[in-house]
Amino acid sequence: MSHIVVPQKTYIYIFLTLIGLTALTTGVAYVDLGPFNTVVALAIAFSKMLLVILFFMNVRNSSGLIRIIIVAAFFWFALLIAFTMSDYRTRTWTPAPDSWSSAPPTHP
Amino acid sequence: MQGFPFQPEQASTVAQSVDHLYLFLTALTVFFSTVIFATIFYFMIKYRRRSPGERPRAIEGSLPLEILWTAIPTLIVAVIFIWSSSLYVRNAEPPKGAMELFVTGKQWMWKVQHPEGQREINELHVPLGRPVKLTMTSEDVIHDFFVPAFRVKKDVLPGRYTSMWFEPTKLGTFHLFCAQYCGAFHAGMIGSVIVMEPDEYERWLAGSVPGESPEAAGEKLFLQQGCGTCHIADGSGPGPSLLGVFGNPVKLTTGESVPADDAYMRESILAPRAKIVAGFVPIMPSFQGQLTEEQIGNLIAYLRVLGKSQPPQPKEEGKK
Amino acid sequence: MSTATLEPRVHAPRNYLNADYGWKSWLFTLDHKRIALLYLVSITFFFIVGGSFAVLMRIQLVDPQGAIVQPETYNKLFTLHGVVMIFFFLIPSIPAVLGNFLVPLMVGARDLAFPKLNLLSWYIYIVGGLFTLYSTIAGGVDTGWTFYTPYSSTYSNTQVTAVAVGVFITGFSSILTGLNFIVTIHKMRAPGLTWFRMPLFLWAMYATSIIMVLGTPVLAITIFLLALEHLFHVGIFSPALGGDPLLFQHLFWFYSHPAVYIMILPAMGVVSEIIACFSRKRIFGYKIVAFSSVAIAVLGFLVWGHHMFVTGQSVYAGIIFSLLSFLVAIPSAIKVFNWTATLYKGSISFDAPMLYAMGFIGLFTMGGLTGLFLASLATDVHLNGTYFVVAHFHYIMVGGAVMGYLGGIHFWWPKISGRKYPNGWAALAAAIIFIGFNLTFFPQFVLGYLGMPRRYAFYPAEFQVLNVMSSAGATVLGVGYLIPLIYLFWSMRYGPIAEPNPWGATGLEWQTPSPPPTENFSKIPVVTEEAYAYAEQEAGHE
Amino acid sequence: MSDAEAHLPEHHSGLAHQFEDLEQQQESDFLGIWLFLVTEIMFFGGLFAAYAIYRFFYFAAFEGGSHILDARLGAANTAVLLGSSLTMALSVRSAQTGNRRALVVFLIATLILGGAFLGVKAYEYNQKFVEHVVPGLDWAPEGEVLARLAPGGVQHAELYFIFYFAMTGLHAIHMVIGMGLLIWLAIRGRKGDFTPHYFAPVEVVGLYWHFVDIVWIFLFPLLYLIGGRY
Repeated sequence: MSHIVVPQKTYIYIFLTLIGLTALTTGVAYVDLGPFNTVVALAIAFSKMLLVILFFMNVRNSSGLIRIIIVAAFFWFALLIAFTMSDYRTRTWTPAPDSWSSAPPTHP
Repeated sequence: MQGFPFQPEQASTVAQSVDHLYLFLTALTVFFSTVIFATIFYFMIKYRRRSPGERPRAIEGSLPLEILWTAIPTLIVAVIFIWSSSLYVRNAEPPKGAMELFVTGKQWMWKVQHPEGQREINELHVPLGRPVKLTMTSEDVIHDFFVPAFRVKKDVLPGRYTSMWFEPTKLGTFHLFCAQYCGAFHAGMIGSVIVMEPDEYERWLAGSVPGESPEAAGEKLFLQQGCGTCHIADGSGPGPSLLGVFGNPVKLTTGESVPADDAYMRESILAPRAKIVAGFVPIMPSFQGQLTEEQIGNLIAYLRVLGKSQPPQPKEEGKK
Repeated sequence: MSTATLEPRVHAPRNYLNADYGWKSWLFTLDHKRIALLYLVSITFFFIVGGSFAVLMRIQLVDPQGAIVQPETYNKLFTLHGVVMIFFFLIPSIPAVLGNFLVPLMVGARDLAFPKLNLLSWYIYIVGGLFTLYSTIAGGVDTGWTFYTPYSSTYSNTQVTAVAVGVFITGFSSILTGLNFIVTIHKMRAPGLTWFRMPLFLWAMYATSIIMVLGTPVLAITIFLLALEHLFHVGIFSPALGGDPLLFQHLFWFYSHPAVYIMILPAMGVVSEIIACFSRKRIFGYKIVAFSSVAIAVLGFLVWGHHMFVTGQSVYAGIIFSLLSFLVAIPSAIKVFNWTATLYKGSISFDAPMLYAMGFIGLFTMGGLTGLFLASLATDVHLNGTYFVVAHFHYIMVGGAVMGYLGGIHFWWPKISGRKYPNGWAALAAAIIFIGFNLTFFPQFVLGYLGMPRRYAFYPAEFQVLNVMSSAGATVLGVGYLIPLIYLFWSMRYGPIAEPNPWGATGLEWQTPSPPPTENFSKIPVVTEEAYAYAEQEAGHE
Repeated sequence: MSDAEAHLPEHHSGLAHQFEDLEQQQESDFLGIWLFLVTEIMFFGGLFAAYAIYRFFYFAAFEGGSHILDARLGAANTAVLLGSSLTMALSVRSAQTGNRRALVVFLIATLILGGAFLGVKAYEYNQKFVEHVVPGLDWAPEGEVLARLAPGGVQHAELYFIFYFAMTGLHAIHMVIGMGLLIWLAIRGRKGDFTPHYFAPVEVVGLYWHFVDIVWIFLFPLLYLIGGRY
């Protein structure tokens, strides 16, 4: 929370940047970059998120505590993904067969 | 088991090594509990309140002590971790030449198929002193194949193969439990593992009604399902020849190599387009829903036989 | 706790209990102390419900054939025992009752930061509880409290949705409580109360709240996906569409393993308070004990895979999770050593709360050390899914968390009720619970090692001796739990009036009358000394 | 809060009894809403984690499913939602500067943009029923739709659509809750409840609204733009 009044102009510039990034991410989707399509899309989404957090949510002018909390939240989310993936990336995986599951079983 | 046992029977090659670790951990537990309880009792008696106005001198703490009692547990758990993980990794890999059985879990029974074609339900006959590898899957929910006397356990999952192995070292009948809750009669999903002398096992195999061997059933299926129309043995068909494939690495269109094991074969039957062999086009239809678990097992058994023959020599550059 | 038992005493000073009367003054109260009492009544109710399921289970297992009920019913009993005890008793026990009552008093504030949210969280808890009770009446649920797919989503014909909704809703109650505590501890500490002057109970509540806030939402979304799968028959975790049942287990344990620390960390906080008070010593290595709470909260998030060593999880992931599970044992060990060292050269008295705290240390030490068997891959392969696991987590969650909870209730009861209970009875109850507990659960370690799987409604006859021992112990334990219920209830009316600080303890909560006035402090206190400054106390303080 | 802010009288209308002063109250409110957003991150995080794992396994199927969606509609909706974030930020600013009229106008603008977003979403949901790609309720893709889904496996594409509906559905529920809060703010704002000294509710709802926007910022590429559309 801050009582610094941000000029209206700033908000409008940020908004225009965000719209530009949306157009960019949509446009890039029509160019074949192989696996980098995903990377670029996520990078753009990440920078859009940063803009919203820093300017619209005004974290730029917030206390260190708030910043730590935000970083911690994303860190925990990363832990969830990383440790779950650590199993999946190193596991022998066989896609599901369908032979047994076409109909729910009847209970005796 | 008679009397009042404190230890389950040791009936497999890994049982003793697991028990050694277990005993070490028990000793550790007893030692630390005793030390801590004794210290607490000693302090409580020695420093009991003698007058209501007593104000003991403040003690802030002691860094050397804190370091000491951080370091000691760290060292101890490091030892346990290394001991236990190496044991686990050693126990995870089945020895070469293990006898292979196929196990299917189903609410609430265990179905076992022997390589010679014998089937049994809730019973598993195995010869003494020979490593046995189980390849397992479930037809419905998650089960767990647990033989306490062998100290082995593994979940049996629907839609996936898991495997485990053991080598019995003791004759007799041992409990087989389902150790993952699977519904109403979970407690009834138990059976026995019967360890016999090898020659007695042979007699049992001969005496029991032999079904078709999985390889023979698989060969029949291979013809019935028309697999051979495309997978022509000399490699001239639209699908790769399957001679000499099983057990060897396969090169894919993506450039990577994967081992042609049970999992790969199963995937190639059910989801043929997931991993295409280099030089071929994805035209094979999926057999998902058309084959039972048992039939898939039989087909793979036949593919294993084919894998032992010589692959055809490549005729042209494109096809490897 | 009905208002009828708390009639105003003649000349009784105004306090939070006699400030207002009538059911409305309780159901619409914003006072954290009254909300704590609402929780006390409701979790006691759920404890009795969950306890009766346990009694039925132990009776069933006296006979290898199953003594009283069909396997289907037994499966519902252990499921509901788990769901009720974990989500409706253990998780809210210390945080929602003692935490609610004490956090504002200990930080020297008039209330929590968000009193309305606090009341809301109690109502959310009650709504979640009603869904669960409804499911019990409507036929029960038989999936096990772990709700493993695809059994829960596809194969179970029981009230999975109702219980899933109940657990989902209750999760938000715990989230809001955690959020309230974090904000209160950050922003509302009295002047002079720096972080390192805070009582260790506050540190424990802070660490617990972090887990509640970060972990519970993941459980909520997992349960949500499970309910979707169950309701619409779509396969999210079932293999029919290529889903992976183990993914459910990953997401489930991401919360449910740290949830164990939601139960045990607050108990550790309580025990720190009690040991300091009854040995009149500052906790040995205060800062290390404080940091170890936070370390447990953080490391506790990284060990969930040890529930999945035999599921077909990758071997490498198993090894990583095993290593991290061993690491989380270290801060727990440090705590036990520091509590023991606190007794050194103290002035130790044997009042009832101290006996509960000592019982906690004993049982927690056993529970913690047997955890090493399960963190270790090779032995876990044998012990996973057996009674060894059941015994281990009961040593932690009943031997640890419930002992800590009862110790805390006995320690702060004079503050909460303004009355004293008979110390002799309380000491007797502590001894009975300790003995009964060990009789019930120690045989289960042996059972598990011998290979008896958990969740069996009937079992091979060779396991009978140990099962009968366990059931016999359970009757002792049951009696042990009933005694405090009786004398605490009795003391509310007939107990001697308690002074503001009957134990001669330090801490802001003891500087205000017993029971405290609605606004807690007539004047916001200023803290000038470290926590547990027993040495500086004037002799003959009490 | 800047030091320049003067100390306010003890019994200000917006001060709750448990706080010592407005500054403490505002800091608490602010910390509270951020912690709430942390729980929201973990709530959506569990969903994103499950999505990530299945997308990793069934990339082709997810790509096929993604191509059924109209990326232009998704992009347009992203712009609408970003616009609503702008008006939300401006309404907080109006509250800060004490411009009551602008506050209400911007709140209503946010509300309208939010409504427009949900309208487009409803149209898209309807399209899914027309194309029979609603898992659990109406799953029978045929013709061209089927042809697009087939290469990755129709079953795995169903998994994609389950995630599409779960993720956008939860997002939409958050939008609806946010719009309810906006209406409440607009009514209070019209009555003049907010002053430059006390506008924490506007700020708190604003943060929530921006968070919902951020979720969509990720949902758009993750659902609409998988693997590219070349």
